[in-house]
Amino acid sequence: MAADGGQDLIILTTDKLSADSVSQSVTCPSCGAVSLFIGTTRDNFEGKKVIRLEYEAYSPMAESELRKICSEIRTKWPSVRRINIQHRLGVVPITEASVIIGISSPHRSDSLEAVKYCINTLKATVPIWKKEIYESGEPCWKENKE
Amino acid sequence: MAADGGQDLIILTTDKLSADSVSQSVTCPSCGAVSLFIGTTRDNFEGKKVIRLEYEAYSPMAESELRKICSEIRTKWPSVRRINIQHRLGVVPITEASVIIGISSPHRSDSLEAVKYCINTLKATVPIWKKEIYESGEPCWKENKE
Amino acid sequence: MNTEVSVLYFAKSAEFTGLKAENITVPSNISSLQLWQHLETRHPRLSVLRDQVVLAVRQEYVPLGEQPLTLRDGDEVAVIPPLSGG
Amino acid sequence: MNTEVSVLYFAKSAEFTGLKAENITVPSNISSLQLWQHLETRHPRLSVLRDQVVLAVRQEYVPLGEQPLTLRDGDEVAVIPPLSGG
Repeated sequence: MAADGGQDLIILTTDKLSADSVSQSVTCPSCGAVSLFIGTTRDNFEGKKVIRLEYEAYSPMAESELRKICSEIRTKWPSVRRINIQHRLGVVPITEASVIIGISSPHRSDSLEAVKYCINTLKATVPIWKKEIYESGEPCWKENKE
Repeated sequence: MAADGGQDLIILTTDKLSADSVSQSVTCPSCGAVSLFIGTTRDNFEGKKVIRLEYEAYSPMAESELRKICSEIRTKWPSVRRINIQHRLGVVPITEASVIIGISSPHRSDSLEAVKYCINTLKATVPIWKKEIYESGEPCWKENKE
Repeated sequence: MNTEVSVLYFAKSAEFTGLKAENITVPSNISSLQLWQHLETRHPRLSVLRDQVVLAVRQEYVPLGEQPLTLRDGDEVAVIPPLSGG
Repeated sequence: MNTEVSVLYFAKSAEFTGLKAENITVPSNISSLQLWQHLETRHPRLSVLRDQVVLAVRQEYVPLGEQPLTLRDGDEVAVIPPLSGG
């Protein structure tokens, strides 16, 4: 697992996220497949206009929960090569990415399934919170439902 | 379907593909999720060192089959917003992308499932062929198995 | 025996307490539910979160319930409202 | 009645025929298997593809078999070896 650990890249940052940078960091010569999931900020919620999101994290625990997810992925899909999970914190403007997950594997089905597992588990277990700021009305802390 | 058609972008090109350009072209303010699949060139096949790939397409029919896939996706996942399918033709060096598929949707499960369906169907139905060039030995036209 | 732990508040719980963090003194052998009740006594507005919240002790999740915690000086306890990352 | 169609060769089939495209004259009412046999007669090396190949007529796939095609002058027929896109 120590060797694999070096292939797991976890970044929590207030900087803008880049799909190219995630895809490049997980691409490797022995991999035929890179799957990416990008969560972006939506402009509406139940008819209210969202003007921006603000994310807050319990950062050391969020990193530790993300490492657990990486380790679960490597158990479930041993062929997975590189994992890069980036989550933006602080203010995220509309249409910008709040999260990007990139996973590479020699064959496509592993990275596709692993990315789906990763975003579902991230939403369920990683201590990060999102507040929606509306054009009018009180801001609202969201809750992941699924 | 005419209105949806405008949201389907299909590109066959000999230029280098970019994950950022695909992700940007499918991001929209009403979408919370963008899923990307990137097929890259692997450096080995059954122990032989691959030095590059060459892709050839029956281009007008490939575009028409890709449009059929887009239309099937919109039937199966009506919430899908934008679809961008880019396939590179000609020489593709190792680790560069041969195909990038980007799909956006308000919620994540639709775009994740649609991307998986898209790459699986593309490999089964779109008239494109790949020749692997090895460091030593005869080049080989590949066949998609799955 | 009492011990001093550091409590972190996130999201709604930080708004309800007006605090990001504080040190409190509690019995070192205590259930997670009793610990939560200590916090509610200090910050009555937290009570609306009771059915939704979990704690994290030393960065591991602990649901509110009867199982005993063994707290040591300087332990980090966090109040974890429903998650909304991603 | 005969008709002139344009035949396109891709991948392995282009290597076997040494051609990307050619015009050939065939009966306008013909099965896809008979059309393939015409192509095999012109280019005997194609025969190794017989169990793997399909045709595309006017850019729609047609498996090799008995169903009749109705070919018109200038129709595009393509030889489609096993696909390997993606």
